[in-house]
Amino acid sequence: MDSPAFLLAFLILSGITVTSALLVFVARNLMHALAFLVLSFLGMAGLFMTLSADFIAIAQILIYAGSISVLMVFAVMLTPLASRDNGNSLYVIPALMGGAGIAGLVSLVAIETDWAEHSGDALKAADFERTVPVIGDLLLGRYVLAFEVASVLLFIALLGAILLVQDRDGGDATGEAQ
Amino acid sequence: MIPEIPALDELSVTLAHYLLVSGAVFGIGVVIALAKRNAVAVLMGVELMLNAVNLTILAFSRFSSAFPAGDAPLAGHAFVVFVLTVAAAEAAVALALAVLVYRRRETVDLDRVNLLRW
Amino acid sequence: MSHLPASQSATPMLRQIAERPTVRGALMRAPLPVKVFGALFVLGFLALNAGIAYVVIDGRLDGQWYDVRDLGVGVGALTDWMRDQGVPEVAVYLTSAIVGATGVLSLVGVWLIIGPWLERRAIAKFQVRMGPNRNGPFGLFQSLADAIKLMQKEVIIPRGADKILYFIPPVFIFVPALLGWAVVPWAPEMTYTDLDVGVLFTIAISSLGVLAVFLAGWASNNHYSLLGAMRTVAMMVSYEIPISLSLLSVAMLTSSMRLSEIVAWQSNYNVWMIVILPFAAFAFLFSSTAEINRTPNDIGEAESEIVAGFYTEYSGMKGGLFMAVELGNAILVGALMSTFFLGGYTMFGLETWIPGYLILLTKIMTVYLFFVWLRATLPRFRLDQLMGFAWKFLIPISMVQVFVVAIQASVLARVDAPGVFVLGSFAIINLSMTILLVRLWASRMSVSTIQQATKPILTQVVGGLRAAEQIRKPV
Amino acid sequence: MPASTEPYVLNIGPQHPSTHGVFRLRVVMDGEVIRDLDMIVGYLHRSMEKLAEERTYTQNIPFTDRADYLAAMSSNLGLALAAERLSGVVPTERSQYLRVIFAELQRIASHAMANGTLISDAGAWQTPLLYMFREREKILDLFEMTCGARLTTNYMRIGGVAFEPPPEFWPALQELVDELPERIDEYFELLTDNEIFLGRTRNVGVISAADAINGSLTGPALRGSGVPWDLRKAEPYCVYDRFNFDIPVGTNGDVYDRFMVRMEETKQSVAIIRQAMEQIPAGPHKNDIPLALRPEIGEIYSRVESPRGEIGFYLVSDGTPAPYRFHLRAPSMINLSLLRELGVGASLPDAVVTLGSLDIVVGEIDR
Repeated sequence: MDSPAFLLAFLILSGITVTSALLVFVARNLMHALAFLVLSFLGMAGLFMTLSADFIAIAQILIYAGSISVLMVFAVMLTPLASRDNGNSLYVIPALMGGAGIAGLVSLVAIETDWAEHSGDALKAADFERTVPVIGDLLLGRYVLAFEVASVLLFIALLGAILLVQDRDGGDATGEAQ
Repeated sequence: MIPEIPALDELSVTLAHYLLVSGAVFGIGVVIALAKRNAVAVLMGVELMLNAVNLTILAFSRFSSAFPAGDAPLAGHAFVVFVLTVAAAEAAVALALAVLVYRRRETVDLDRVNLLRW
Repeated sequence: MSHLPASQSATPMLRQIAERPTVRGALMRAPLPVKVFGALFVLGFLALNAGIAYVVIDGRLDGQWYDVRDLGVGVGALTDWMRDQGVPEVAVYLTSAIVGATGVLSLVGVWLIIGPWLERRAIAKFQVRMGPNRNGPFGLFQSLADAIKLMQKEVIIPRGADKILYFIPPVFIFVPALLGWAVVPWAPEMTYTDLDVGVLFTIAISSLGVLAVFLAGWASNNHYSLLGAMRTVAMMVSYEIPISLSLLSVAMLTSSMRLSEIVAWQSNYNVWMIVILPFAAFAFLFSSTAEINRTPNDIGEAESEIVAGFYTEYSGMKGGLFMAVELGNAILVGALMSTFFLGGYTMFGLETWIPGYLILLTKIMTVYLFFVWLRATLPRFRLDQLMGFAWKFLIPISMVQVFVVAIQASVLARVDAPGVFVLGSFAIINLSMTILLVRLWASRMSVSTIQQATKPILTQVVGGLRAAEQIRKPV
Repeated sequence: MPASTEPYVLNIGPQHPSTHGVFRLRVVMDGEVIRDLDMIVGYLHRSMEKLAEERTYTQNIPFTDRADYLAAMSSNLGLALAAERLSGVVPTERSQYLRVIFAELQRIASHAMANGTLISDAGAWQTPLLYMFREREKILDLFEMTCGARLTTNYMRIGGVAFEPPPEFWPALQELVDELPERIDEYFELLTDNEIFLGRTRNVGVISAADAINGSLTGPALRGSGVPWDLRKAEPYCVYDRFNFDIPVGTNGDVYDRFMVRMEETKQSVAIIRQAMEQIPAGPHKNDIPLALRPEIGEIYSRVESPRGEIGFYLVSDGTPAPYRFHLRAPSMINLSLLRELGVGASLPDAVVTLGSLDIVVGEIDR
């Protein structure tokens, strides 16, 4: 845990994540923003890896970097060139203040709180060796209802997306509905 | 307020570090979601916020000894799976909406989509 | 004209071909000492191999660091030795990591030299020509020469291209091609990282390439590139589903997502997964050709339609990187195909005699040569045909298969010691189900009615429209 | 509300793998579908017809090599026949047979090229093309034996042919004729039942018989649509009326039919060559005609069946050794004129395959 390699990994990954998240905001071009967003997602997946959450990290790559970004690419492509800027609206100052406030608040809490009583390594050896069976048991055992509801939600979202972008005037509905 | 920086070999990554990263990403996500005009960019901000939340949950799940070991040890992971699912669903619907808005209004600029009904 | 006999060649080009130097001819003309030395060398090589084989079969080097069958044992011995010397744990960890990473990287690197040569020679044999034979022995240095040539080429940035995004894709597309090797088991204990979620990892890694392809097409500011990118993205997104479904079947049956356990399962029951899940294997192979842009699904870079597809504008080594990734992906798919469906590094007990990685390498080569064969033989599909095939054919049948396999997996979990009877019945059920569904689907989709091969009518009639109608009438 | 996609312009060619030369298509596309299509020719224009007015009839024969460079023999034959008809020269009996043999060999070579490139356009990675080149090479070797050139043969002369074939020609030709039918069967095996090839070519680029006639198509493009029109039968030149052969005719008019008609014509050509080899008489291969042939004042339109269709020569003589007017009716040019009707509304791969099936030679189009 405290090996320099781990520390280095944490520093690099968090640096990548935060910097590219910042660049998503700064970039003028929506496609550049998208590229940086993917980089941020990948850095986040690396951070998940450092938390011994390999299943979640890979799911993160699969869902965020693989699917949602492609979906966004398609959405960007379906809009014309003029709409591909990444400009800010009038609310940029309040938004910056709000964002800084939230980040500051979280940081304050994170730094000020004494996490010692909540940061034991009790679970480390026992449960993080093989996470997948444990997660599988949880999803199909204790949280099976939520699991089913989530699947229904996904299905409805899929149908809704298809129905939303479908041409009601008899055209074809290819392309955008993934 | 800021603790002094210890030497490299003494430094260990703790819950607070993860929470700091998470807070930073969440804040940036908030700024993007509030400040951007493009609907897709707003969605990017929302996804960043969700990512930050996932990181928080996983960090707590990793470090916390608040749960007794026998009782749902990886509940945080299961929770993140649900968050991922919802994020995927949300992205699909939101992007479909963005495309629809563009088709109807020829713009994805949220400032100019100011009619409740179009 | 010279008056040569008819059997000999009468034209300069044919004579040149007939008189070209051959290996056999060169051997025959060699002086006697060279021949003797060569014979002794070959005999010594054979004797050495026989000796090694004897030691291997004898079993006296099992688990020793010099066990010729397993590099993993050697690396393990090295790290143990380092620990004994009191080297810090970090250095030991880094050493083994670097050794593994070097192995993976050099595998891909060496392949990029051998692969193009192999493919070109094989295709040349298919196409009744010679293939590269000028640079080095048998033209082996041809790919090296190509690489040097590509590196010397000017890197052109098209006008109006997105300067930042134009440079990212050639590098970014290389990452999945290398990362995919991380989970492939080469022998027992010989995996770079034996992830618990290896199957998921391969799927996730393969989905990363989509974005690089898209960015390459978009940033080039070229309609050919964009068209190729859109085609490739549409195809990759569609074909990821059959891949996931077929791998899901494998994972359910073996009740593990760890690649080494999948191989161990196949070795344990002495059966290849392709026998039990023929349709999944087919779906995986076909979809993989779509994922990695190889014939018959190479519509993303269909050279007769859109020049080079998404990397039309990339010159020099940047274009070379895309081609290299294509090759690297081909053997990666070969490795995954062998691991999931062809028994991986095991070969019905042969792996106790010869190294597992050699077995895996042989299987990879077989799959790769199969790809080459396909490339040399088949025309290309059209985009709508491919998409239709994925959505209307592969995905529904794969889903049915997943349901059937779920039942079989639960049966397998309840049977005490599943033998040849249980697995054989699974294989028969799956095969018959596949055939049934394919036939049903073919008749429902009426795919075969529009595509009948008709021969032309032979006629002696000559004329215009009236004659045309007269000819067609009896048909 | 329709999905708002913007049409964009794609320049296919002049440097493009599937345009078979320097030919340019300016395509307006909407996604994968072609909305508009312009054919832009002229990149290979050499002012051949004007240059021909300064040269004698015999000196013009090399120009015809460069016109249809994949079927030089047929073009040579066309000009030689036209000049003979204009001037009244009668070629020798043996040369008539030699002309038939070489024209049919050229037809096989040209069809091999056409079908091979068509399959390459459909995406097969050149294997069928190179298979077909195997036989084409042998035919070109025969040409090289006889007249020293492989591509630009310059073989036909007014009143005969340029050279008598060397002694080793006849056994080599016999060998080729013997093995060709089984080679053709091999192609049939490789391609005709291939599901992908059928899917790519069946019902693609369909030309109805009426459209083909109205578009004044000739050659395999016309016969693929079901119209049995072959100049070798309709108005036999040389000695084609002495041979027994069939006209293959397609049923559907699609790319596949044009492909199959070419394949079948190859078989018929082999049959013709066989009969010509049996019937060929001895005798001189060439008449002695004056070097500067001066035809009487008059005009002639003479046509022969080239592999691509009717290649016609319109010659006007003003009594001087050079033609007053020299015009070449290029079959590729006229066959190509239908591409716009076929391409608009089709997808890009279909248009590429259709262009391949029309079998254009840009040297002939641009002249």
